Amino acid sequence: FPAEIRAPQGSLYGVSGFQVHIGSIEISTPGDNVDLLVAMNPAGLKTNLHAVKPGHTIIVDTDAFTKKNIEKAKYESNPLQDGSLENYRVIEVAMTSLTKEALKDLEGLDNKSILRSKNMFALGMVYWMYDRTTEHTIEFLNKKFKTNPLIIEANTKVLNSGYYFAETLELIPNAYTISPAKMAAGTYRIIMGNTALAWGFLAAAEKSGLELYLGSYPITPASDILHELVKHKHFGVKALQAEDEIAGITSAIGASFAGDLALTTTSGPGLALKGEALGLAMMIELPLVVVNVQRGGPSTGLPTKTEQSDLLQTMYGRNGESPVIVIAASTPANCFDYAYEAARLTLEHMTPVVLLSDGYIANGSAPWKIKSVDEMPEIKTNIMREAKENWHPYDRDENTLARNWAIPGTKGLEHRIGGLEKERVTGNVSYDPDNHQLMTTIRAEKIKRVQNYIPELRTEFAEEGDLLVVGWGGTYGPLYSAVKELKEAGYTSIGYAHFNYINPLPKNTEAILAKFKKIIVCELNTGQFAAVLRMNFNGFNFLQLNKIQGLPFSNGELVQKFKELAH
Amino acid sequence: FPAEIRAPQGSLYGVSGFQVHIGSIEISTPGDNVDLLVAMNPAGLKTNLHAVKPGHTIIVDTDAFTKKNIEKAKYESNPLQDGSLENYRVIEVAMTSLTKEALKDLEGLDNKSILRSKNMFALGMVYWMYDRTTEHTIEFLNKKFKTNPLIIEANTKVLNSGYYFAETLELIPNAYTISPAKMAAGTYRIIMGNTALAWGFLAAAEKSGLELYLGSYPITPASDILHELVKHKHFGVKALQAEDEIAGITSAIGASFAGDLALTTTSGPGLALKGEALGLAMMIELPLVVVNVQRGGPSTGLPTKTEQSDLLQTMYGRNGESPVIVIAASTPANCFDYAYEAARLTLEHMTPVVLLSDGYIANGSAPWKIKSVDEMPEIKTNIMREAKENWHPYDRDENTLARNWAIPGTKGLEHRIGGLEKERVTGNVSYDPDNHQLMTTIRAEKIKRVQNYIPELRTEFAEEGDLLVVGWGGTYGPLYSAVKELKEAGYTSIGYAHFNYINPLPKNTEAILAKFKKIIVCELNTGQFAAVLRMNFNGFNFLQLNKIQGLPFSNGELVQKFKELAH
Amino acid sequence: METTAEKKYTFKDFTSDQEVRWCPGCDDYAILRAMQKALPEMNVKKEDVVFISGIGCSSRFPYYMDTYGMHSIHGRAPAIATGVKLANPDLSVWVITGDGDAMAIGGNHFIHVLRRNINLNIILFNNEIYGLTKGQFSPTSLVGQKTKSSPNGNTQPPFSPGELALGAQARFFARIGGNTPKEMTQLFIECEKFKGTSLIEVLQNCPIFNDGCFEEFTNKDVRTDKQMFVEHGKPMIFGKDRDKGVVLNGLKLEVVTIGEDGITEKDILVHNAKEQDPTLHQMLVRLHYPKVTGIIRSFEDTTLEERMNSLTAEVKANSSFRKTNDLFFAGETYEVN
Amino acid sequence: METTAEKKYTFKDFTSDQEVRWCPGCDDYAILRAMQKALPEMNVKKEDVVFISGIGCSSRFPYYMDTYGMHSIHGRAPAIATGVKLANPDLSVWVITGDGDAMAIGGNHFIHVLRRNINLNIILFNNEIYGLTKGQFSPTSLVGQKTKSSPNGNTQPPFSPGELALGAQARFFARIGGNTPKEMTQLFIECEKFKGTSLIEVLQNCPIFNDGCFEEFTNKDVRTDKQMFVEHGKPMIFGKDRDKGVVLNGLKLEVVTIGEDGITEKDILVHNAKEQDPTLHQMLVRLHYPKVTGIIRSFEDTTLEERMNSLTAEVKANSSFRKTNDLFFAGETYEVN
Ligand SMILES: Cc1ncc(C[n+]2csc(CCOP(=O)(O)OP(=O)(O)O)c2C)c(N)n1
Ligand SMILES: Cc1ncc(C[n+]2csc(CCOP(=O)(O)OP(=O)(O)O)c2C)c(N)n1
Ligand code: SF4
Ligand code: SF4
Ligand SMILES: [Mg+2]
Ligand SMILES: [Mg+2]
Repeated sequence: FPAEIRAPQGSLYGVSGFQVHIGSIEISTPGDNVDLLVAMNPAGLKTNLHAVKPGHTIIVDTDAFTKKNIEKAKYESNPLQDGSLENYRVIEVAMTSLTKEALKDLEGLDNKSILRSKNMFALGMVYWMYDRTTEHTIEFLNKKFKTNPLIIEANTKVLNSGYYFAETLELIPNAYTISPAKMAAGTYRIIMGNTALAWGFLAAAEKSGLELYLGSYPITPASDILHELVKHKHFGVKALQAEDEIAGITSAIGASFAGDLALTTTSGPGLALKGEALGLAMMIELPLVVVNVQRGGPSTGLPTKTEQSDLLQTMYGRNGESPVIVIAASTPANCFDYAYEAARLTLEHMTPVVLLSDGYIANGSAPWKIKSVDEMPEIKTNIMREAKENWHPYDRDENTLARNWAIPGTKGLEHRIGGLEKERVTGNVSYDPDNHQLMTTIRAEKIKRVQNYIPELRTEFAEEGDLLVVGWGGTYGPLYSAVKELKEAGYTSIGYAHFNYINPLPKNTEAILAKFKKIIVCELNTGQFAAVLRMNFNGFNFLQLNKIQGLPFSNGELVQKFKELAH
Repeated sequence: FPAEIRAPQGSLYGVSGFQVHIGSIEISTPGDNVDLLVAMNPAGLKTNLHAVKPGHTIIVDTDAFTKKNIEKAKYESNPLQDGSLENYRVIEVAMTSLTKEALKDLEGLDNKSILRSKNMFALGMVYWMYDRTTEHTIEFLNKKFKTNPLIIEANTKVLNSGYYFAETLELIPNAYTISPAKMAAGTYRIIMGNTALAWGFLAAAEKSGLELYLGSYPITPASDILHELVKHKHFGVKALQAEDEIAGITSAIGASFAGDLALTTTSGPGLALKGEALGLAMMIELPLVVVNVQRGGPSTGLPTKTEQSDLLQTMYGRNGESPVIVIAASTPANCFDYAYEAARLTLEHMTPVVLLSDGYIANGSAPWKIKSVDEMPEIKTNIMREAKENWHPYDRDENTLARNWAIPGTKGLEHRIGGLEKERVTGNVSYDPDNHQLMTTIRAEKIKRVQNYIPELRTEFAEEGDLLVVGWGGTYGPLYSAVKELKEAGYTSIGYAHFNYINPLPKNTEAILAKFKKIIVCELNTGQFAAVLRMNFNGFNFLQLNKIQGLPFSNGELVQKFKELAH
Repeated sequence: METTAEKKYTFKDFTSDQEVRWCPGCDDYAILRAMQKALPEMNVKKEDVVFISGIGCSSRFPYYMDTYGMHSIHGRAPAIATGVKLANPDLSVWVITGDGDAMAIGGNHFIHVLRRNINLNIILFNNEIYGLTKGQFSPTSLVGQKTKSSPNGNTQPPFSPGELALGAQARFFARIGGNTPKEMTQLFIECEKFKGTSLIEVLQNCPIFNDGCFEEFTNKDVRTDKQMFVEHGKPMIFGKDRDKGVVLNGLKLEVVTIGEDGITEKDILVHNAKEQDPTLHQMLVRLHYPKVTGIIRSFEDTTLEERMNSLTAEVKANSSFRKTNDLFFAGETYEVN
Repeated sequence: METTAEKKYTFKDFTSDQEVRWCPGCDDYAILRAMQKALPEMNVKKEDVVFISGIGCSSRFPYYMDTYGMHSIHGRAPAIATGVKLANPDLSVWVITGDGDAMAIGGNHFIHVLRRNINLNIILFNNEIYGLTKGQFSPTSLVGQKTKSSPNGNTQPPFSPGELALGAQARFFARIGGNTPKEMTQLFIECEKFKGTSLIEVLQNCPIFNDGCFEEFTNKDVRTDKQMFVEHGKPMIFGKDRDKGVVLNGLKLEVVTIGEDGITEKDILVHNAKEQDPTLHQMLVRLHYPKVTGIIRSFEDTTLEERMNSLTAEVKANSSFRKTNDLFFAGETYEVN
């Protein structure tokens, strides 16, 4: 289960009201900082807040935050409204009323025990969020209250209500991760992956001088990106909550045609629906960023769990030969950088970019060294500002092969584009066999040349040696820590290469792979990135470490596996 | 261009009215049998029909098939209605009126020259169907009639009208192919690929004792399967022309849940839209056949052209780990066999099957050795006929791992299924990490075990040797002929392996690959099957021969390439 | 398969072993119970009942019914149910859907199932919000409504489910409050009786994300004064004292008080749910005061499966093809030896 | 970008260099020409005009217009056009679609664009058939219609585009015959003038696959007797001799003859296209004799982009954030050194 849950023994530390010993879980990081606090009232919040690190989750019973209680706790203003908790993930629940409602059909319960049982509601929520079953607690209740069946029934009912409540609302635990590397000096803030991702696009829009357009249909765990961007109308963000995923992406294609920095956000099942339209964007060679925050699949799968099983869908989930640029963020904080990078690449190369994230980093929070837009790399768009002699819509930049971007409203550049194969240069419809072959080649070459505009692959901990640990996307945290731990334990010939660029792969990939005796590809799926490597590089033996449980890698399983392979 | 077009010189042989020498194309197979006949009237049909082999195309001017003309030509009844042309592909066009309409704004044209120019309409259609431009003919007209600009304009206009008419209606040339191998004795008929495919499902429904349900949305070049199946209500076929591709597949999923043999048919862009639903079918483990008649992509691409570029979409175009069975037909005639096979596999293994065809074999016709349903293999469904003690919806057959099929209407087997991850055996919703891992493994293993129920891969012409030619799907005809030709020319160490089973691959695949020094994978895309082989088999060097021009391989390019590699 | 039930059932027979997981206080509980009570009153066998849902809080409904069921994918339930019904017309097929499931992503299937008039029943849980995804506005949310995805207020004017349905040729439309289970149970029974696609819009309160959205006319205290429960052939009278009525003035519906300025019960419009022309039904759907509940339209028409089956019967009668062999060997064949 | 055209255009300015490829005799030619003639009469600059189409014969339209255009994918044009318009509200955005493109695969986007009331124009080419794919029935094909995919007759009752549109909250709906180019040109100009989503259904003959489908009331000889071209504020009079008129009888529209049994022009209904209540408009859409053409509904309402822009302006006014840095460094930050 999530890295931050340790030690099956102990008590639910620091969570007000949970002194009942239920021998189940302790939600805390080493050093006993509380990862999750349940505040049953303002007083409880005040006394325990110190123990909760920023970025962590606080569940509050909103019913208890009355004016009276707030004053009793000596708060100047309501902490739920004055923004003083903005660095925490606050989950507001009317716990008292929900508990009463849950017990309304139970006769003979006095108010006091009803109110007491509301702790069980909180506990139920926590159990669901951290993948624990309610069994043990129910057993425990049966023992503890065996003389009082009514109390047992009440507590059990409320415990389950809390559990189901969390499930129904698809509440997601949030993992707080500090990058294990030492932090550079600078100004930091705590940020969640989805927020950082949204902000990256805000920055890219400002830098490129374009307006940001989002066409999106809500879906867990991507919805928070929409929720974040609708808050920023002050930056001129246009967000359309569309009727479905197809309208999300197609409206973004329209916005791109008309000159906006266009974005659509979704998760796995939504990406499946966007495939046809993504093919169109690729065919008409317009800039477009598609964000896929991966969740447990297949089908509806495990909506609240994390997984990396959409990689091959992202690469190939469209008809015909339709390559697009694929990149992946690897930490909550660098969701900012890769969102920005996705925007830069799509605008400069005039082809869609799919940015992969996952439930774990999207809902995780971490310290972010704040980046000012001034420090961000330039973004050169391919916009045609005015008409020129024999211009054509499919004239290309000789280096990137990007076609030019002629925007409606520009006099003299009127032109038509569409999904039928187009004639090189003119962009007119063409059924000519050789032209089709040529255009197919050009579209592929365009992607390949992106290699010249992205950083090379780096290895950490060892330049060459016995074992290369390969990861991609959201598994960076656990993989890095594991290899680091081993290095410190004296395993000096284990290197680590993490991929953020998937299509195209960095130029020097093969060279790096060749420097190690063994290669193990670690991913939260059944081996999709390993498959991509096999397609691209001949003669390597790619070992695999795969996990498909809706959970991130645990340090233990990684360290053990790497040790085995290191000799 | 299509195999059946030869010799750039000559005259439009046998096509009534085309004695104008336009030095362009001759639509005939060696032996001067006409592949395409344009019959401007009943007489023209009668005199030239002998030269046209069954299975070929006849374009008729319906305006000229008046009672009077029909009698003049000494036909008892109207050949367009009495079924005497049922073995040909007849394209009915009101050519006279279309020509008049095209010329209505042209002043000073006498009726005679209007009528004469109607040949140009036919010629225009033929040009589009066979990928020829109208340029040369227009030049020729300019020369020939230089004294008479009005005639030039008229003929040019009509020529283009015919050309555009064929384009607008997405007319598709039909390739008549006789399997180069010698034909076994028996009763034959000429059949088109799409018809054979439709009939294969009719046979499977009869054999399995199920009713056939088709949910489909029209799309070139798959529509003819729908057109064929709606003709067979006498076999109880239920066909719903749905509102879109998603409703096509989802209504089929509903029909499957309720116990029909369920089918949905489409082409590339439609498959992209079906991805999410296909994932559901795979998750709830119901039988379902999805037919994808591939066309030129990406996006709308080249709707009337052939291509094999949907292979990776078929394998991976869904969210999450969602493997399905993938098979491919390779000739117009064996579309029957693989349709039947798709039905057999989905019913016996309780997981969706995608059957790949392509525009070339779908619209091609060939002699089919008629199969009686009695000769077809048994189909054992997994239907639960009645309730039994502690039965569960996810109880599995220990050999195939297929779950049982409990159909609404069966007393005592009421149960719920859905797209969320399900608990092994019970099928209840489960968020348990280990269960997710287990179910993912089971769903993959289920597909793998299909290897035990499909034929092994065969090699033709050589068991081992210098070069193995690898093909899959619709390229069988050209590849077979090329290797055969080389064998007869003394190249005895070239073997040929053609794949009809793509996922899973036949058990003995690796063993066969290992028997040859060189392997060349030939496909009408940029190397998708080669990629699949690389993912699966380590340490081979897969050479590629790819073509992406919307056209099948030509004998010439194949023979040359194989010769080069054979030393 | 004859459809007369062999034995009477109780609501327990339709209650599955799964614990119900909606939030405490959600109207969905009442709807579930109403359905479990309605089914025993219908002339259907338990094994013939099928519930198909999409995705959403409401769409978890099938898990709690001990019948055949599918919790499918978002928005597709009407299409899946169409396949179920065409495969086996003897089944009693129910679509469970939400305002987002039916009218956002599922909008196309929703209008097409109504157009085709296949004999199945659709229960639309309209809470004017996306519940499961934690509170974004839906296609029925009001302009100005503040939600997770519209912090400054929703800018998209809503659909009216009834207007959309009638515009899509719906033959049966009913509306009911989520807090009037008795009437709801009755309506469920009626819509099973109706031959054709029947749609019931349930005004469902979501206490968590859109609490009180229908309060104004569903609240116990005002209900009888603010709602008019219409019945075919009955005058359109409502109010605590049954003294309010609706009359036609030109092309507008007007509320009058019986007994005041000479108005008697005879002046009150009599509801005709069964006529083909939907003009009156559309006016009733649009009426704000009183809010109209009950069966607003119920026009019996040929169903899709009837049309398809009669064609099939006709074709079978006129065709000599019985087995596929009859087809395969018919017409032009030739021998190779 | 001010939208007053600098110079007058002629239809040639809107004619592209691509040869028109529809079948000889197709109504699409007339529609194309009507559009090319209408645009110069509008107050728009050529470079501000955008045509977005889906897939179908009709959807090839943009290739023939010398403006910005996109021949997109099947059914998605309304959604794409929505993005274009939101990105740049100064553009004159036109959706070109067919009965299948708009109401089969594109049904969901079609109803949602109408609901949102974004200011763009939709030309629906209704030929009651799938033309491009060689003649399958469409959602507007009649029951019993024999097509490639319904050899024994179509079993699916059709949509009425007007009824579906009004049910989806359409503010503007007009209908016109494909063979009356003058009126069509005029309507195109009107629908560009209208602020909001305007929908024009063109009854388009497909001589190849559905020849004469509208003959009954579009045929030159009977047209004036079978069609009623309505105009806001004008009495509903039609007929060769302008002696037929429409009156209201209860909730039904009736045809009367002026001069017969005491009927005078004063008795004839006067068309009110601009009222919010769509009751009359829906009745007109449904009328079979006479078939109503012209602008049936044109109710001016706030557009989506107006709502969005005013919110944005309001937020901007009340926010201290100008640059992203203002956001990034705001609130709780801390130093690491
Ligand atoms: C393809 C897809 N897109 C989006 C989602 C996310 N999603 C699940 S339910 C839902 C909307 C639920 O709203 P509604 O239909 O009104 O049901 P309610 O929860 O209110 O009962 C959304 C957007 C999904 N599961 N699948
Ligand atoms: C995703 C997808 N599905 C199906 C098709 C095939 N298709 C193209 S146009 C069309 C229908 C055209 O009918 P309509 O919209 O009425 O236009 P018309 O040709 O009659 O003008 C269909 C089914 C396609 N191109 N793309
Ligand atoms: S979120 Fe709303 S609709 Fe969903 S279960 Fe909770 S109360 Fe009911
Ligand atoms: S098929 Fe019909 S609609 Fe299409 S271009 Fe030809 S005549 Fe026009
Ligand atoms: Mg809802
Ligand atoms: Mg049409």
